[in-house]
Amino acid sequence: MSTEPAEVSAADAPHGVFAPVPQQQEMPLAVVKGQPVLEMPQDLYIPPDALEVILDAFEGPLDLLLYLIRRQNLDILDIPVAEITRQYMDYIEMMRELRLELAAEYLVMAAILAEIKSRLLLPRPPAEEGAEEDPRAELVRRLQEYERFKKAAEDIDALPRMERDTSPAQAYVADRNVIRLPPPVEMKELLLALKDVLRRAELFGHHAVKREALSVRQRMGDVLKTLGDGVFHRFESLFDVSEGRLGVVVTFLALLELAKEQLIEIVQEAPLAPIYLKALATADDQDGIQPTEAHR
Amino acid sequence: MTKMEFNQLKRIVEAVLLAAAQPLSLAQIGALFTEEEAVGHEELARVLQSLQEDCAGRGVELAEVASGFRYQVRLDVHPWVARMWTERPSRYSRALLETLALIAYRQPITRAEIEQIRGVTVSSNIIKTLEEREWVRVVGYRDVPGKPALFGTTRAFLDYFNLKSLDELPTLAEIRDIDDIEPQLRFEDGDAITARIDAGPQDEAVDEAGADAAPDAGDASTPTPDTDDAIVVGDADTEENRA
Amino acid sequence: MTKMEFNQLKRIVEAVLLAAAQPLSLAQIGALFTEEEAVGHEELARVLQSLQEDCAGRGVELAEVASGFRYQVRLDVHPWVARMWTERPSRYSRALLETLALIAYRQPITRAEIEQIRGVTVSSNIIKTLEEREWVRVVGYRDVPGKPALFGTTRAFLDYFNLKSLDELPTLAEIRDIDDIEPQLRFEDGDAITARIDAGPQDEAVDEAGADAAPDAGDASTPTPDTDDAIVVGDADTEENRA
Repeated sequence: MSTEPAEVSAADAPHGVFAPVPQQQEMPLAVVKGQPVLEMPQDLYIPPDALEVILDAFEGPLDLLLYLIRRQNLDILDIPVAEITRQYMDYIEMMRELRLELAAEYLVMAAILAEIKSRLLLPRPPAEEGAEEDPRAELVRRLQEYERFKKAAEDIDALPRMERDTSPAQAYVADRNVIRLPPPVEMKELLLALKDVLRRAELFGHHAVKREALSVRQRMGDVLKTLGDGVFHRFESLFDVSEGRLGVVVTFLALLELAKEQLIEIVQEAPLAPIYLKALATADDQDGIQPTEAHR
Repeated sequence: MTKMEFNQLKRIVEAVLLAAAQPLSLAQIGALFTEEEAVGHEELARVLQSLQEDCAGRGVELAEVASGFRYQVRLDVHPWVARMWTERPSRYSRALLETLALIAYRQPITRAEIEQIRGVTVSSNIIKTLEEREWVRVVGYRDVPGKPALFGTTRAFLDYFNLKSLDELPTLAEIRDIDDIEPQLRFEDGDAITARIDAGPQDEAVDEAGADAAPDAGDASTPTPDTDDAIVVGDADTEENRA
Repeated sequence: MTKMEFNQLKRIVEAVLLAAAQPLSLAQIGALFTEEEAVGHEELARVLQSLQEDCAGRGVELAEVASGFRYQVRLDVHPWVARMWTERPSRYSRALLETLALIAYRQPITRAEIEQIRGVTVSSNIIKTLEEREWVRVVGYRDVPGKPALFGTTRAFLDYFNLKSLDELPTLAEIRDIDDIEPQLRFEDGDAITARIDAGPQDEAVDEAGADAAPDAGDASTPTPDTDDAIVVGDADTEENRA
């Protein structure tokens, strides 16, 4: 599967004006005017545009130092400070000569290197041999610390990732409409709401202390619904004897309550004649015309 | 690359169709292969047929629609898929709950009577919502000018609250003694309620992730040993904000 | 609906995962079933495993990442899938990746701490890009003057890089102590060093020294992370600007 774009490898890259290709497989550091720069030029002459690229290629002084060390296969723990410092200074000097904008960090590092170098040069009393910390230790620690995260960044970059190495697999769904569920309500919320409103209305103190005959209220609603057709109903037809005595009483109380609240009309034309009931108002009643019924 | 094997071709076509955002025609699929890969349309058609057969008994199918082929969720499993897009229910307003409570306890009752007790207007939306939920209905009309509707609760209301009849509603005396200290039920405390509602299944997952995000296990050289003290804002907070 | 059959459950879970726009956790999948459907997490785990096995030899796989399970294109067939899109996936600058690595391995970490290790300023753009991609977020503030933000990675970061948890990040290289080597405090004669350096890497002596060096010394001399890609003039700039 030769699907990847052709890669420019060090082997087949043309190398003319620049330094010889080192043995280790080194990728081009930069491409200047179509020519791959395979190695940091050893001499002081660096084409200005190349240097700019080179400088861009470094993530700061630690990165440049690491490059200088690794390029020579040196152990990071045993840096020849004098030489590395000289090379580092060369780069800094070149950058300055070319008036490239040089991040302050590069100069700070130059100072650090100079300091380490001077400390190494100072003769140390033999008695303290081994006791004093290697002046390079702090720099080495920083270099290592930086290098491990430089490597970690490469490792992360190498992880298979979305977009570049894989994509989510999705199937078509006919209907993606959002379903909205009605909010849930707990009985307790309802009761607290009632408590609150009753407290506000100061109804507790007056007449709400007694136990309300709630089933009467329910029956009131039921009766009203039955009478909702607006016609007269026989009194007996509203009772369901199968409910027993209690049911009859509840219905009767509901009828009395409805009458008291002037929700129904109770009619008896003569003593002992059938009693009829009808709702005093119904939905199709707005024009005021009462439906007439035959059995009146 | 030389001539491609049938199975490899199948793997590619399956992946391509599942990664594509829209149906792909035979020509579009064919265009993904180079000349050397030599993928003919007849071969592609065979691959597609084979992929279709592979879907037998599965929750998705490879369908051919006007603009090409696409994998789609089978209709019979759609009800479960649709549950993914169920919106978490919001919360009823306190005005609605008060109105509902008054209808339950004072039925039959007119809107004007509810307003009188509550001391504020009852919006039409509240009544509409309660009627749509089929918890209240018009049970009659009061014989006063304007013939206002009388509202009562329904059987659905009783069913929802697990009541056999209105008898089983707590008495007003009991209500007076209800302990309303519980913060998540206090209506004043809107935030507490919201928090409880938000604690859906997705938040569980978020919490799990928080546990996963344990920093830097095994790396002794962390430069921040006192992180526990130094972190001001907790993990949960930020997760919440992101959600 | 009564207890669900294993195969039906598989069909549903496959469809749900293929319909979802993001990875789904076990809990999220489980939440799609009603109580009567009685779908336990153990059963779901078996279903997912079975679905994973069904992907053997196919062009997609059922992967588990930080926030759950998702079907995704297998790496080896992705090149064909990528041909569908004209836009090339974004590449990330070394600066961005190094910053990301520090946040991933050292979280929670402040920007100043990142700069200290990298030895250069971290541009605001990089942090902004990482936050916009939802790979990192502020997880708190360090209790020092200025209350600098502490950054951590998100589940989206793990998802994007196909990781289940931070544990799965590649291990960090060891730090070796300078005391481990023969103390060579005496500053070498400058000329001698120069001679050795001039000999270049082909020199045998240097090669020996190279054996002592870190195992990756061989390729460490390239300052770019993508060793297989040459830096084209101006590339670093654009990466940076894009970041």
